[in-house]
Amino acid sequence: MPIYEQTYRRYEARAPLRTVRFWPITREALRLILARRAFLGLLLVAWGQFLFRVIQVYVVTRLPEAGRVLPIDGRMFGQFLAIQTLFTLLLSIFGGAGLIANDLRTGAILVYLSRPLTRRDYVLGQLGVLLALNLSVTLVPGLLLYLIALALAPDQFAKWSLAWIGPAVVLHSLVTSLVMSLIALAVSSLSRSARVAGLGFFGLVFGLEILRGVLRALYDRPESALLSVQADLQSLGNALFGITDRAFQLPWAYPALVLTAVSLACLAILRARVRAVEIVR
Amino acid sequence: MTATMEFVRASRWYGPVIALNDVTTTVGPGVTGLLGPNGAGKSTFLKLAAGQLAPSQGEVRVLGKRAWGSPELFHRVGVCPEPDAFWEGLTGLQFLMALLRLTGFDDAECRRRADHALEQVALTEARDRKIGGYSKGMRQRIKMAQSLAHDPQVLLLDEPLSGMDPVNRRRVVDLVKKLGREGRTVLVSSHILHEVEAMTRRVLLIHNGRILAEGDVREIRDLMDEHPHTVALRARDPRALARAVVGSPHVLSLTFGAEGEWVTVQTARPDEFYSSVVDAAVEAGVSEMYSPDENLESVFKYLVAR
Amino acid sequence: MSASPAASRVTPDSSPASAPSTDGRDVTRPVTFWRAARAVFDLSLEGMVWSRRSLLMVALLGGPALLSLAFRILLTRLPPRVGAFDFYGVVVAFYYVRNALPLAALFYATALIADEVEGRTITYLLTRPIQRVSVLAGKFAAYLVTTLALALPAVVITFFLLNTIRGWSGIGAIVPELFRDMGVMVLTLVVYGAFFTLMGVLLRRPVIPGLLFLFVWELLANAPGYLPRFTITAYLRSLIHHRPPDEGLAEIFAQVLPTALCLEAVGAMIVVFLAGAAWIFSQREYVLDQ
Amino acid sequence: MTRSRLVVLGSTVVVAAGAMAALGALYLDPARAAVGPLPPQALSLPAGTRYVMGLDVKRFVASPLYTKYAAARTANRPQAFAELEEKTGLNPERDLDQVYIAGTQAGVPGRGGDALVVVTGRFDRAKVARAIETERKGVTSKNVSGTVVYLFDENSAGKGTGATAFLDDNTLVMGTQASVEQTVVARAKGEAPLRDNAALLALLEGVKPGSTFWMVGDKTLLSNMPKAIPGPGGPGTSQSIELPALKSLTVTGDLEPQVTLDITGEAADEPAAKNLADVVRGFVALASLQANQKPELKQLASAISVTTEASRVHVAARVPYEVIDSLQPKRASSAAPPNAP
Repeated sequence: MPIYEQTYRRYEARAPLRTVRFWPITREALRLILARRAFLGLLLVAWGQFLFRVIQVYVVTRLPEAGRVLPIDGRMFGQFLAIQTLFTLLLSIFGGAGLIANDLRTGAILVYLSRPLTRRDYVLGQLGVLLALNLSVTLVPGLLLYLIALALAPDQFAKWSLAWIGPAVVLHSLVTSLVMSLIALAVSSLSRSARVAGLGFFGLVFGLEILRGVLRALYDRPESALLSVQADLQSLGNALFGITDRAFQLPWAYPALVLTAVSLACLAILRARVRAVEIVR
Repeated sequence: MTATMEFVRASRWYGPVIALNDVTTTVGPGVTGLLGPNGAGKSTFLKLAAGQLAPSQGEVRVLGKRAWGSPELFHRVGVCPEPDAFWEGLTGLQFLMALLRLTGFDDAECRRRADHALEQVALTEARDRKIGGYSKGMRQRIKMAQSLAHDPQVLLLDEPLSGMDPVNRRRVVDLVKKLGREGRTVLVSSHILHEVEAMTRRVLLIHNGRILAEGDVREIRDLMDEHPHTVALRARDPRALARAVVGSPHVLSLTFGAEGEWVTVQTARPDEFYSSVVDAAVEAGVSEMYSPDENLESVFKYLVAR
Repeated sequence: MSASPAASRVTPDSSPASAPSTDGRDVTRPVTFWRAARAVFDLSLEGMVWSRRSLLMVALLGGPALLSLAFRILLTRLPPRVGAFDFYGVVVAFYYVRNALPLAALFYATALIADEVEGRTITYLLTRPIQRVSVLAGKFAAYLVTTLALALPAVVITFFLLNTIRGWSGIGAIVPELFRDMGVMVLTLVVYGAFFTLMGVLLRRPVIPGLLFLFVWELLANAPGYLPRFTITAYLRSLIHHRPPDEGLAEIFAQVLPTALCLEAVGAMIVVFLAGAAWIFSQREYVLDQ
Repeated sequence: MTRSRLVVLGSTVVVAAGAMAALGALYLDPARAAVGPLPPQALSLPAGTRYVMGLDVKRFVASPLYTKYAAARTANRPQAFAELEEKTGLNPERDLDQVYIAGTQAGVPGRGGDALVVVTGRFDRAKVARAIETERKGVTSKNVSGTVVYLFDENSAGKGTGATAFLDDNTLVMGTQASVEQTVVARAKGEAPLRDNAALLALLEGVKPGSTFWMVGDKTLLSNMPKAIPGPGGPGTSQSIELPALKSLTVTGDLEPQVTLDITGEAADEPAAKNLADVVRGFVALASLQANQKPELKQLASAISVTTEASRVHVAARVPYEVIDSLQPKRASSAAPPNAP
């Protein structure tokens, strides 16, 4: 949120400098975002599926034959996180589109970089905001669901054979949140308007998804799934949670490679774009 | 003086905050300074005059027409807004030409007026450079240029000198005074008193949404007799000067300056004091004499402090 | 600090000494609608077509042309599952009319006024002797020219790349389809442009509501009964003749509305949305936060 | 001229050039003189024509369907064509372009139906004429408006059971004597009686260009189709579903890269169209219900989509060759479909 919209509080640079210097940026931005009612509404909707899944686990524990219709096993968590990915998309637009764009437009980035902060601290601070938002709709509900499942259906879940679910939820949530946050932040640094950044980010992620749909209709080759970030994340999720789906047959190494490349590209963009002065030719 | 602008019991509030509180005043031809600290209501006053805001109560008329909802007024009104905001991709000339076209001129006339306006603000050499690359002073002057390029009869300038270097500041002050002399109505808003003082003596003092005082600064100053005037004198022998004036009944108090050359006297009746001090001044070798609080600063501080 | 009270000579009580010459302009009325709209159009086109944000739109709207080039080149090595003409149908109906053009409209049209307000350059436009409706008209025209300049060439190139694979004979018969598709694309950009212009003027943050409208509300177009008539895409989809047969969910309840009804509905929507946007814009005060 | 205007100008030039090229293709295209897929010569067909079918031989021969199934099935295909070529100099796979069948009454010619076949391609007229005269007994010829018409089994009243004639070097017409002669006369006078049949022309315009096979017809095409079909209980049960009368039918199809079929039926009105659409959807659902015995049926069913547009019912089928392979009775399929474009 640009500096001029914040109420002014003196920044007391206490000595010696703490190692984690970016935290004030993240905390302030989160405080401002959480103050917006529309955001809380979006968060509530994002947690809707969590409630549905809790009810699903409860129903299946009471009526085992319902398990045939809505099976509650490792794959449920995979499907849960796949749907939550759509909410990370909306949250990244809502919370993240203007993070860097507004600072570039209003020149507030000068204020940050005239503090004892490096550009890395600034990027980490802004990334922290998006990570917090995205993890709040993937990792937190995911782990909570796992714990509730353990509590409600210990016989079903408290087994070594299903012990992998916890780590899988953590890993998949982290990857999804990190990738979505990095892309949103990189696009935000490419523009000076939050709206353009938001739509640019959506256009990029959704545009690639449409392209994948067209290519699959055209050539029906599994490689077309690599093109879309959402599809890569879904492929990883399927591999992690053992979901078999005709649309995503590639070994998980390929999507992982693509996502790593995308993340590195975003970091490169951030390194190039986050600077105090913009040269106008 | 026919009023170019009339505020009749005009008020404006934003939710619970009252920005302008029941203001009735008129502004006529010549340069008028609109003064007040930040948040006093200057911008609201200007925006009401520029038809950008509708009054919540009362009426605002410019050139005889309601300011809000009368776009035709802008044939004869020029506005220099405060924000430092431009279409950064345009050059200075393109910026002026585009806005002149919006005022209804054809291209040849636009070009002539744009060149003339650039000349007035001394930006002719930089006309083909992008505004994104202009300095702060140049941006302020191109903004000034767009407000007077269509030869308006009324000019509303919001903080025209902010961020300008002394050379450009001098140039704009002279330009405003010239516009005032040409009979145009120029309303200059600023929270920097000496800026306005350099352009005009006629001011409108605004504070907390109300008009504290309006008219010539000296007239306002003289209305406040009970407030002692200060007179500063610089003499070769300040002690001799002090001995000569301390007996005068008009002197309330007397202090010596740090470097020893200056003597500052507090007096209730400045005019009588001036005449009585002439002889003593010659003997003590007075080289300089002025009244520091005759200017706006002190008038303003005094009115605002009340 | 020496204060030289340079009193400014206040002209005596008379009308302004030299009322500036009005050089032929009628100063009692705003500039005519068309002239003002044209001036706003010229000004807006500058920043809209040649800008960094247009690069994204060039990729989004120009994409299918590259895809059809690849389709044609890889034809032998990578046999497609869909015929060339069917693929052209997918590009027009699914890619453009259902997804890319509405997204382009959301991208540009919500920004028509919001850009000026956010960049605080709106004051320059609102302190000109022009009616606010001509500001909106000029900007809407600039939006249309920009998006059409990016989309139409791409669909023409896609059409020829795909449909001349077996040579130029027989292409004459499907030429009317090309002109019909271009007409539907223009209508798509106008009606969605009008809708998002209204949203851009109505809401401070139109992006998320716009996306929810496009990708949640518009799914009603595949619902049975009268529901599709509450969407925009149902009308536009029905105007395209050679729709691809299998549209996923639409396959079961696919409803094709009669052409006359579609044209009337789209026309009415354009008028209502633009009139609403113009009315709101002319009533709104822009208090730029200092 | 700023860069923005250059971009807009560039786009306008591209679109204008595209439009010019399209309009050029539209008006200069030889097929343009025709109506939809019908060549100009076929316009000499009688005005009373009620249905027309067409087959693009070139595309049909090049299609995977032909090369895989038709070729594999008729073991003696090459030998039969060699014989024909040796006698008439005509190799169907190489020389024929289009085959059209038109008539006033569907069904087998002679038994209530009549048909007129128009074949376009490259013929060695002399060799074909000699083959007609020498191969069949009872072939006589007569001159009608300067064109030689060959009659088969001409009886005493001068009526033959069939006739054939060359309308021009590339067009051969066969059928009942009356319709052949009527076509030859119209052709000689340069008339186009088919243009008077507005209903049929409208249907022809609706045929998707470049289709491998197509068929248009009004009620007569469907006259001997069953009026009602057995209810879901099976043919034995009394209950049957009344088929709404169809005003016209248009079928177009392609054979590559998959079997594509588009059938559009014009019902009397919108409710009738919806009713028919539901009947067809019922059949498709029926097929997919029996899918557990035959999974290929499920794929076939999912490849069919039914939509309605006002009073028209549109059935579209996209059947990949894998599905057709799996529907074949289990035996080693001899040749994999080549990857022909």
